Amino acid sequence: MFGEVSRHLLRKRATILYPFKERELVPLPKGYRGKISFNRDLCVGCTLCAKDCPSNACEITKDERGNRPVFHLDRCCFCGQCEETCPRRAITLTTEFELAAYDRSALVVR
Amino acid sequence: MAFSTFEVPVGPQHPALKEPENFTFTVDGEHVVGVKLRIGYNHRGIEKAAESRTYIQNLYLMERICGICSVAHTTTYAQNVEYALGKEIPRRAEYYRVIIYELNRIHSHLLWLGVAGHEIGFDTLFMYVWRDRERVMDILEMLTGNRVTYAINTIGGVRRDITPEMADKVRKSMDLVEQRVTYYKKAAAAEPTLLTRVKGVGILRTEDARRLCAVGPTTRASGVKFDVRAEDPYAAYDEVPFNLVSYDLCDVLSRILVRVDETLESARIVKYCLDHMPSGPVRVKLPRTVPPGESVSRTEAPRGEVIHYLRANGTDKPERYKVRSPTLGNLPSVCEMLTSKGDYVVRIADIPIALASIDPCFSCTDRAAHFVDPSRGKEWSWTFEQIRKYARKD
Amino acid sequence: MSKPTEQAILDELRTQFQQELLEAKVTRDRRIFIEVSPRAYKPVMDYIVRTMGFTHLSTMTGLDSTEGFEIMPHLSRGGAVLTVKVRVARDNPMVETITDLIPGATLYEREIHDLVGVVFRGHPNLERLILYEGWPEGVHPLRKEYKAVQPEPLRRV
Amino acid sequence: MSVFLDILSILLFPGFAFVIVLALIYEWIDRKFYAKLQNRMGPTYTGPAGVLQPFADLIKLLAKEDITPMAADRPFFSITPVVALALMLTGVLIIPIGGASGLLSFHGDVIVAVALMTLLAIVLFLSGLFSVNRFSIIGAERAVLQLLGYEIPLMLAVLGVALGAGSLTLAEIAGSTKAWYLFGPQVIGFAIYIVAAQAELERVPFDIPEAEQEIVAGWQTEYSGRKLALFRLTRDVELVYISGLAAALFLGGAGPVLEGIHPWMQTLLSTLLFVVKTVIILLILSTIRALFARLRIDQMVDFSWKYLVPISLLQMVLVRLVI
Repeated sequence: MFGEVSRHLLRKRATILYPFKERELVPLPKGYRGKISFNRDLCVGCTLCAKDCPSNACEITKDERGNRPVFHLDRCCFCGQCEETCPRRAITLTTEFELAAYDRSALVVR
Repeated sequence: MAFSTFEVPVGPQHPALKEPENFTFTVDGEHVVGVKLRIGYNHRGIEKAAESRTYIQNLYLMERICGICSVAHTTTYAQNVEYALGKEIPRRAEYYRVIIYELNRIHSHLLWLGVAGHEIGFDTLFMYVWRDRERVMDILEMLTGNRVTYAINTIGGVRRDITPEMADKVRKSMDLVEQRVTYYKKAAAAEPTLLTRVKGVGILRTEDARRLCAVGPTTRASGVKFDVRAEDPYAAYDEVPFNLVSYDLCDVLSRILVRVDETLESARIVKYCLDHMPSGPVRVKLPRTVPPGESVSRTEAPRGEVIHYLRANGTDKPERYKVRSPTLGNLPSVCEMLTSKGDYVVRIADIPIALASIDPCFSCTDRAAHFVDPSRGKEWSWTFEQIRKYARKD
Repeated sequence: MSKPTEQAILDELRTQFQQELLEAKVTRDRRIFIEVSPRAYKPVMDYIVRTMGFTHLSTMTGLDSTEGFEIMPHLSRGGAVLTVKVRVARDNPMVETITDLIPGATLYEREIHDLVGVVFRGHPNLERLILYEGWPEGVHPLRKEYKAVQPEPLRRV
Repeated sequence: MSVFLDILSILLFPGFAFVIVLALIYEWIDRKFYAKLQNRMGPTYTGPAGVLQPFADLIKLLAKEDITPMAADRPFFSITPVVALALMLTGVLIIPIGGASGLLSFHGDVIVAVALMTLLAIVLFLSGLFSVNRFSIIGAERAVLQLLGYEIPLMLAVLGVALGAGSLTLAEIAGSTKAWYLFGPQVIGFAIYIVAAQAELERVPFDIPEAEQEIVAGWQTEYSGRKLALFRLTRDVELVYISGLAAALFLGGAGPVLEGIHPWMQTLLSTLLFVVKTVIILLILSTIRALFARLRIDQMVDFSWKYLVPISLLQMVLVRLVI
């Protein structure tokens, strides 16, 4: 064990200074399921996304063109089921994962 | 049985296992003479919740039964619904499920190896193992979009496909994992202080393992050759050649060896699947409602056999969904291990490592049960009431 | 030992217990479902565990169907899963325990006793299991009439 | 005037203030080196490269609430941390830091040095006993059991050196050329001393009395706030004290005294030499900490009586032959 331990004296550290420096070292693959982005004009108001959402984070509201979903990120479990069920590809999950906010209204995606 | 014993609660919030469980050990000096186990702190009523959700939504409920082996429960659940529908899923999807399952087994076993090192004060091993585990977590994040809750299984196949360059990255990581794990097996297993802490500790004899229906590495470390992948092959396991790892030393060391060998075995399986993965679609559209009927589905999670039972009534919600996670099957065995009997003596210092040796995941178990001290044995001069009366005294 | 096909297992059970075997079906390979009357439950289990060698009890499912309760131990040997179903009347839910045959069953029977409310005659210590001390007596969450409290939706902003 | 100077030297330079600051810096070195061995960073954000982290911990603990459990033996519960720190700080006065001899130098101070270590272990046992808590009692019991294990080899190792140098005062042992031949039988003595020191400091593989996984924090479980701060400070000062003692016994204390240079320069030089030697010993202790898993208490006592004691006796015989 001593050999392995002493070899580490020369090796570069494995941990990164994430929040303050070295943000680019965070491995973020293309298909990462992060914050929801919703394209309002593609949506036809079929409310399938609200039916399939396991943590009912997707609420249906009315607006002039019919039903439109509203996504509450503080309830969402980022499973990506809405992205899959949406027939019009209006919902996509971006790779943004830093979702801390001071008040809950910031966590709503219209 | 002198009355000089007192009870040491290894409580719900305990540094040994960051899991919500309570063991009350009756201790005579340094020797543990009894264990009373109380779980249920994290019981979330998943089975009742499953009855009020659609089959699609249940996928994500099943995934959150266990934080470490989440793919085990979703694969078992997806298969269960596919059995009930009587539909076959594309071969490529089955191979992809095996790949993700084995990657999850590697990450779960490495996580356990690190925690086992931490339990016996070997923090360097903990740091190294968890650093190497990051390779596997990054691969899983690349393949499925998230480090832990993969959401890769769906009813009728898998939701993403693997591209050739992803496959190369996976192969490279598997070589690294194999190289590192063989090092750990050679160096760590030869480390005298580690050996003294795990050899001859937490004995579970073969007939006890059979009698108490132990599952997974715990029972395979006691010489019982029981592995769902070999006996009851599901997904693509009927075509994937792998040898069943089992040791018969019956102690914590043999559980370490079983898990380390299984990690190497899993790396080989992943590489085999990557090479022999047939092309074609990865999922097939299945109806949202399941005709009335029942079905049982089993898989081999990193901790042992997971069994699900589904009773469908023709609607899009299951009528009853029973889940039994592996740790529940191993709990009677851990109580057996932790009770000193005759010349086999258990000390307080052995509790964390014996407890950790079955790799308990109480978040899964809490969906189910707690077990009372096996004081039904004759070597006990106390009845249960005495313990309770005694416990209330101090 | 070669894996006897599901049919062979079924035939052996049929020869042993013709009239008690109310229903027997093989849904897919290595999955056998049989239903026995409460009277024949213990002898059938005894035969299955002791003579046929189904020593591994994976789990036991407790179910509240409309006309009564159903208890289903799932046993396995050599990969084949045999599920034995027994119906129990709703007014006095009572069935013999199988912990003397398989010690591993103490755990599962206690869970069913807690969640579905079936009493297992002869169980060593049939005490409260999953539910915490303060849970009211006689209320069994997995029964159909027990309505789970739905978490009320978050305060919509 | 000289009295004022003495008080000053006790309180300030080679005395308490300097040692406490040194102790906290040693804790930083230990944590940083230990992290480096484990391929991670260690403290980095407080102060340059995290140097102020031990100070920050100390100040935080001092500000935290200080709870005394109802069942605990109140007066003794709060005295033991103070006594423990006092023991260590008096011990430091004997160690030669600023010059050839420590502030206090009298015939037989080697015995006092070792006795202080044993006394500290007893005080830690009492503190575990007074905080009436299951985990503390087990921790206290283990502390004493461990004391039985490492105390004899420790004393024999120290005695071996004293025998070699032919005197019982640290100053003479440090100064005598005979004590210098580390490459003779003293190597065994040094090794035994290091292992026993690791046990005295309750560090892995001998941190059995405060095994975090089994008994939460052993005898420290009930302590919080100021009392815990005092205990942690004692632990750090003990680090300086033990490595200082090792430097004095085995590596020739505060180094060769050069005549003719200005006395201030001399103190500076010997302090520098003292720091260099103690840091080397500290790094050895940290490497040991990174290499091993924690032993069980019965294994530890077995280990010390089966290996440490016979080897230290052998070392005594060898020293006798060599002189």
